[in-house]
Amino acid sequence: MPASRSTRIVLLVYGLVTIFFLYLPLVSVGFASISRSRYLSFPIRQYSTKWYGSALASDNVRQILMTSLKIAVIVTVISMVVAFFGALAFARYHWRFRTTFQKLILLPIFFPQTVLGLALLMWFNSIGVIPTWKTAIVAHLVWIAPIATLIVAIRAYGFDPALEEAARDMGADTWTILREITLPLLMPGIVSAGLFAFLLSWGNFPLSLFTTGADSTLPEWLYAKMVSGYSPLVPTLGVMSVVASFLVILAAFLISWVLRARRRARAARN
Amino acid sequence: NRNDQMNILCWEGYNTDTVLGPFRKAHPGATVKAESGTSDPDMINKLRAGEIKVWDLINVNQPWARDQLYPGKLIKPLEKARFMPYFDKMLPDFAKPYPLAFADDGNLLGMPQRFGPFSFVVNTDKISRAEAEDQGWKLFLDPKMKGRYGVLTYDNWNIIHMCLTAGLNPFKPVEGDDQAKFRDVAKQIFANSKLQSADMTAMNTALINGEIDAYFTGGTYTASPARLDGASNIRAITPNSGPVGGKGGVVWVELTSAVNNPDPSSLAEDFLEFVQKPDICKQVAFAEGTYNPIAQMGNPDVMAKFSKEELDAIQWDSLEEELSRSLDYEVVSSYDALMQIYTESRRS
Amino acid sequence: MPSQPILRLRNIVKKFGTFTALHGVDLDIEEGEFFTIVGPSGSGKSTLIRILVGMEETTEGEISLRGTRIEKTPANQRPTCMVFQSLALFPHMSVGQNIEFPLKLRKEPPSDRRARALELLELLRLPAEYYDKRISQCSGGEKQRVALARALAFDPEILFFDEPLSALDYRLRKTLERELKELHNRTGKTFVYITHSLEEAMVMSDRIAIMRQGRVEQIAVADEIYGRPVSRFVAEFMGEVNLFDVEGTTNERLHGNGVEIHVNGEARDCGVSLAPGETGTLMVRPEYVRFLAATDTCDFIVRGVLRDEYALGSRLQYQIETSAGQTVTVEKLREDRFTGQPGSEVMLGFDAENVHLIRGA
Amino acid sequence: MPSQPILRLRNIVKKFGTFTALHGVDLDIEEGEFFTIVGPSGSGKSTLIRILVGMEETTEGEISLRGTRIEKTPANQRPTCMVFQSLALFPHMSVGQNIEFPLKLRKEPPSDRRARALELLELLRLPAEYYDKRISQCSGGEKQRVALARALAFDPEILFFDEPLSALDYRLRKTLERELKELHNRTGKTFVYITHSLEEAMVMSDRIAIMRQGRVEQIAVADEIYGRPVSRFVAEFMGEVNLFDVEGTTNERLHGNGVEIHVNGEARDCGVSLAPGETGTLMVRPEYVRFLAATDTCDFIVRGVLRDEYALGSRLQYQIETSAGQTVTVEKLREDRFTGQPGSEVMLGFDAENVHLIRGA
Amino acid sequence: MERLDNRLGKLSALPIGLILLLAFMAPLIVVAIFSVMPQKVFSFWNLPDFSSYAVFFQQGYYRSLAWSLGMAFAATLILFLLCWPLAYGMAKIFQRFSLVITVAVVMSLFVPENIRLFGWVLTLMKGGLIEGYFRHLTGIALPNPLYNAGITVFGLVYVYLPFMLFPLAQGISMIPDDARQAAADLGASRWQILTQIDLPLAAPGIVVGALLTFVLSAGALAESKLLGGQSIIVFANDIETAFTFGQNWPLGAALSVVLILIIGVLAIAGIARIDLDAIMGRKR
Ligand SMILES: Nc1ncnc2c1ncn2[C@@H]1O[C@H](COP(=O)(O)OP(=O)(O)OP(=O)(O)O)[C@@H](O)[C@H]1O
Ligand SMILES: Nc1ncnc2c1ncn2[C@@H]1O[C@H](COP(=O)(O)OP(=O)(O)OP(=O)(O)O)[C@@H](O)[C@H]1O
Ligand SMILES: [Mg+2]
Ligand SMILES: [Mg+2]
Repeated sequence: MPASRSTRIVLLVYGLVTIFFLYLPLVSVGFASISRSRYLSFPIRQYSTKWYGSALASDNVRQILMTSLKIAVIVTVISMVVAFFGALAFARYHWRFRTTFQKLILLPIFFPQTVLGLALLMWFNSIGVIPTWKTAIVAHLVWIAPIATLIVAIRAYGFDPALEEAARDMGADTWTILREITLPLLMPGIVSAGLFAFLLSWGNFPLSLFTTGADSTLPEWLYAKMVSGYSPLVPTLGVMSVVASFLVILAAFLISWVLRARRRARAARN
Repeated sequence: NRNDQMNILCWEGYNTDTVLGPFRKAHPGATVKAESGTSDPDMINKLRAGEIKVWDLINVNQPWARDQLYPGKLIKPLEKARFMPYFDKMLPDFAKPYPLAFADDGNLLGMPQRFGPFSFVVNTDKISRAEAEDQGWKLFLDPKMKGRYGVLTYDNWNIIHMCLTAGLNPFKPVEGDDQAKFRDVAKQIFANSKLQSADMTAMNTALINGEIDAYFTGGTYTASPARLDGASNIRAITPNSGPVGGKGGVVWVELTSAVNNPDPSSLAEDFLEFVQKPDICKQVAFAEGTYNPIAQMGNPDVMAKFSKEELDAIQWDSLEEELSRSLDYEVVSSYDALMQIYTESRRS
Repeated sequence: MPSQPILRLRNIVKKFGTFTALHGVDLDIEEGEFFTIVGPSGSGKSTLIRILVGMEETTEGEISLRGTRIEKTPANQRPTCMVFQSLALFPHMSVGQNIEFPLKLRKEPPSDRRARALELLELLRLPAEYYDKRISQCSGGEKQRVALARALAFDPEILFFDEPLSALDYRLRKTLERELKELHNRTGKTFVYITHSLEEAMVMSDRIAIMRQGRVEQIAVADEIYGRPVSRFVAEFMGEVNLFDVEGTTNERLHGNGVEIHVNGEARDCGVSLAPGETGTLMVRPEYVRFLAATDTCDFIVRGVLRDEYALGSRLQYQIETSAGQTVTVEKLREDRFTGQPGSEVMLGFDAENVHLIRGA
Repeated sequence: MPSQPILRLRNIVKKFGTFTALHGVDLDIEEGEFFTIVGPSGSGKSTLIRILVGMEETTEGEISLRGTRIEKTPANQRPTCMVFQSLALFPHMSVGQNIEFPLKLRKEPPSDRRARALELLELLRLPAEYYDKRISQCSGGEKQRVALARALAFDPEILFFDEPLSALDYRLRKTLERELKELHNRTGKTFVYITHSLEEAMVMSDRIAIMRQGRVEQIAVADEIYGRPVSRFVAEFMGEVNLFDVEGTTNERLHGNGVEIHVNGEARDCGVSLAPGETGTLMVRPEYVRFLAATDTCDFIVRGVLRDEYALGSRLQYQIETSAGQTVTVEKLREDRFTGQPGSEVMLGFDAENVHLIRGA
Repeated sequence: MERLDNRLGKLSALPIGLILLLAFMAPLIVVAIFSVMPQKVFSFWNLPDFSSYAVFFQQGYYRSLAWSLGMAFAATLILFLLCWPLAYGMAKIFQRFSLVITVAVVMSLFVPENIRLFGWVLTLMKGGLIEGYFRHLTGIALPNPLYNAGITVFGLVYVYLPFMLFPLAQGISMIPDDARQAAADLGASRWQILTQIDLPLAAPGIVVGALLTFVLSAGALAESKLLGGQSIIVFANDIETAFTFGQNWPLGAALSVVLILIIGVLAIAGIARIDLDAIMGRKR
């Protein structure tokens, strides 16, 4: 039942409109970043790119970006692993405490994040852990891992246990089944969960506020700036984030493309 | 021992590259980190919840230091012998020395630096400075102002200012009928406001764009960036008269204090001295986002660092006059009761 | 055959909730045997072999592999492999990767794997280009062959097949039956096979088990099951059959309902006798029933009206309604086509040596 | 039959990427017909009927329903319905809900729906308790019947069946064939049927189309396809067959390879003749081949060695290897069992009236 | 199988279980205990009372709670309606283009939430991107859309769009094509396919998407602060105020507990009505 041409076109246009809607505020942010004045009034009459220069030159900015990146990357990796297994426990295996598990895992998501951050800080303090960016990873995980789990669980629900049975029947042990069958079949969900984990960690303010200790993340820094010391450096960093992410994604595509081409070449040789 | 590191929790100003850069250069072996807070209580909460082991210096408004940090044993007194001399070169109001930098037991709580009158802000193209100063807080109860002003929701400030608007002394207990007065004022101010926001940039933008003509709660701190940006029609106003001994304005002063860190860093006090240097003083006063007068402007070396535009931005011309019409920011005695009334009014 | 069966099942019971799919199955499967299971849809065939490969737990009962109990052994540690009725192909792998999967598990080098996969594709008459085809792009029969190839690649000691050729056309099925049979002969492995094609069962199997509602009804070689079924059910299940209710008379002969019985000589010798009053069922396959001329005589004679004629490929089937209202089926090859018109009266006959008596049915 | 076909297909081409699944199919399906499509696995049968119900777009070609073009009509607006090869049952609905689905769409009252569903369960020999069973709990054959029931519940003008009985046992299949055929007769609807069972095709169909690699090879009634195939492919596809290469001689008679030809009388009359030098294939079905005694004579005679005997239910098959190395198959009913031993020399014969000559093959 | 499932289930629940046990149990307990402490204390060493809960009931906090839940509900509903077609396109129709959409959405998320909302303020405000240029070109001033409940919901919709879009797309991609085809073949209209096949079979995605957007919107703060101009005080704002300017941790903790309980009850009751195992044919 192929979709008709008109459906396809309507949906395509709808998709483009959505993207436009997502980027419209970023256009304004872009204008703000190149405006001479910190109080925007459109149309803008005076432009300046000095904020880009100062952002690139700033030690603070570099340090903050590194901290954010470190936390986000580690949270992403751990979340993907944890969510993969968590989703199996959530949706795939029928085990004794499954329904309880399904509910418990939601609890951290219900928690107001600021409060969670504060309470976590008290907990770290009481067990003698001094908060740094590493404790922030734990804090982020508490909140992000359940979300990632839910996202992987969507896929885990839909997948046919007969495939695992078939693999087991052919002598695959549990690890091999997970690696060869379950993992590839859940991969789209895991990738999606990984993206979520990265972005939620990267953009998280309330948990980071209380758990990074003396290290600052980008959202903490930006938030403070917006509250008490706005300058066009704020939108400048916003624009630079988009550009940097574009470059990162581009690089990721190039790498995977090269790897795939190489693998294909190797396969062809055999 | 943490002498190779030092962490500052502060309002924006001490955490900029222009301040930290030179200090880091002077202490090459040390890791110096600074984080800008988003509100006084947020910073205090962090210490309360355990970050007392993290920070060495904290920079908050003086009543928070006096009434929350010090009684909570979250900061410790500074060594008077080392720091008292710096008061001598400050502006007259601070050189006395500034009484609120001291606890009731006489200990030195922290060093004052930035300060500023804080009442409200108008667009002088729409409401003249004279009219605003004469009307004072009553301006916001004028039916003509309905829908023409915004409320900058710095809640703790609003409570003070609403008391003043209601003709009450915020720093004395507010009870009985007075609470009802406060409630009426709070309700009316919220009800007639065009917008509410905790974002002063948005407030200034709305003012510049003509969306509003004034905003409730604001001062040199909020107006100066707009003024330096060329919008000299934006002006912080200190009322000519008011209910507390004829004064209607309020002035805030920040204190930078040593955190009661169980494992303190000796660099903390070095930094406190470091920011008294004229160069650095200027960088603190004119940070990236906000521009404020500083106590150290009593020193001609410091004064020399400021240009005419910069002085105009912080309304230097009328600063002394405004200070004389302002009350010192203190702790609001009936904060809890008023806060409840305030949030209720805001919610309805 | 060795004395110890490779698989011994004792009293296997399987319940799904309140529903009992297997009611205590006993079975011995011999080493190297080609063992076929047939039975109506829903009789528990798939459930039984899913239990044998370890994909389903038994509710009760014992399974031994060469004398060792294996009920608790997980599927991956049993030397068995199964072609699923639902195929269970891996959607994320190409045809080739699916087939190579068990070899990959065994860490065989890629070039060997590929060679083996191509060999199996050829064996199953799939073009070599299919190696890279996606599973979702294969037709029903193609998928079934990939599933078969994957199990063959695994090459375990005991292979289970759950209707492996059901989606294939007649010719291909014949070809693959031959290949499987040859593979069985060559390797000497044990094959357990579920099929709905009686022809397949008869041609390929050493022994056949017939299941009915979670029980095994009869286990025997093909000819016996076909010719000497233990019950009406088995008789009817194994292809077209004519059944007549009979009763023993005092002289240990038979009295039939709708069938005239003229057995010459000692009926007891040919087994066609019942104790007085005992009831039974007289069975004759349609191909043993002849159209008689009016003057012909025969051990058993049935009279009726010709109702229908069907062509079934090489054979023709005739349906005759007897005076007792029963329908009798007669089968002839095309060559021996009967020329009577539908509606005409006919006389049918068959001989004592071609009948089988099921007692007590 | 009415002059206008209910479905007319012209030059239907279907490409999947670079692969062409249908190479221009022309077909007319008449109103009320039972039309069967057979063909090897992967020949494009499923693709063809998926196109007809509107589930797949054509790459080229025209489809008309009673003269109206419908290529662009979406599936839900065509008066057709199909039983999927993959079944496509709704996993989130119970058996009953699946069957009632089309009725629910038509907003029939729940009690009517239920009654109809129970009726269909009975028709398909599923117990009434299955009404509430989950799809995932059904056996392969049970699922297939639910899919069939769902399509029957929809009751469209044209019903398409993609191997609807492939997972059922012989007896049930026979029963359901009869039910379907009766339903067809009673309702007068058009049925288009894909099957791999030649028996099914022959018994049920008005006409049969044979597909091969995306083309229709022959369309005709069952007897013609069986007895007078247009090509070697069709001949071989429709069951066991013996084929001999022949060539026309100068006297318009035949010269055979491995077969002695003694046609009496005018060969041209019975169609068994070829122009000089023309080649062809002589076809005879195994059931028309007789074992001859040494003194017998026949139109065509083949000599060889008996190699094998297989029992196929009611029939027996013999494989004879001729002197030319070809294998000839002979089929007999059990009754006519041939008593020769494997390895012995035998003489086979068949008559001119039972052969068919495929020209130019 | 059941035994194996039981063992594997426990094992795979272990990693996340450990994280939550080590780092979530404690905060949960801390907050629960604080919520029964007397007003304005900062340590546990006090006699418990329930004054904070009394304050919740006495002081009209239910109003902001109602607003929060109402707006979260509205945002969830709107998001579901907005995202369904796009998610459907991404899962079933676009092929390559869905990657473009994914990348585009993801890239926009690299900008922290506050800045994106700030961007909307710049776009919508008087003299902003839209009004500013419009007035510049036409001389006509437009009314200001900012600072009301509607724009707050708009902000929630904007910020939480990915939380609905991606789970929905995942869910929709799990719908077997042949089930949709069979339904169409049986005469189901588009609408009927949607309600009878798509919605139930995409249920895991819908449930997760709706859960995330609802829960996150109910606890959201920045939208009402930045876009809504605090014309609506949301419950998260009350909690924050209690902890900060109120310096009343027990009250904040009590409000949090109320929020957790109410969202928890709503969400879990909502989910409990949908038996995903049954829908996905997983019931044993
Ligand atoms: N989506 C697809 N992409 C590529 N090739 C396809 C696709 N679908 C089907 N084919 C190919 O088209 C051919 C015809 O497929 P179809 O399913 O019509 O076969 P069929 O005649 O029904 O076979 P079977 O009897 O095995 O079901 C097959 O060779 C198959 O591999
Ligand atoms: N998970 C289950 N829950 C409940 N009943 C089940 C389950 N699985 C199978 N059954 C029932 O058990 C019986 C046997 O099923 P099984 O699959 O073994 O049948 P089968 O003999 O293979 O049939 P077919 O020839 O149709 O494939 C069927 O009646 C089926 O409905
Ligand atoms: Mg089965
Ligand atoms: Mg097919």
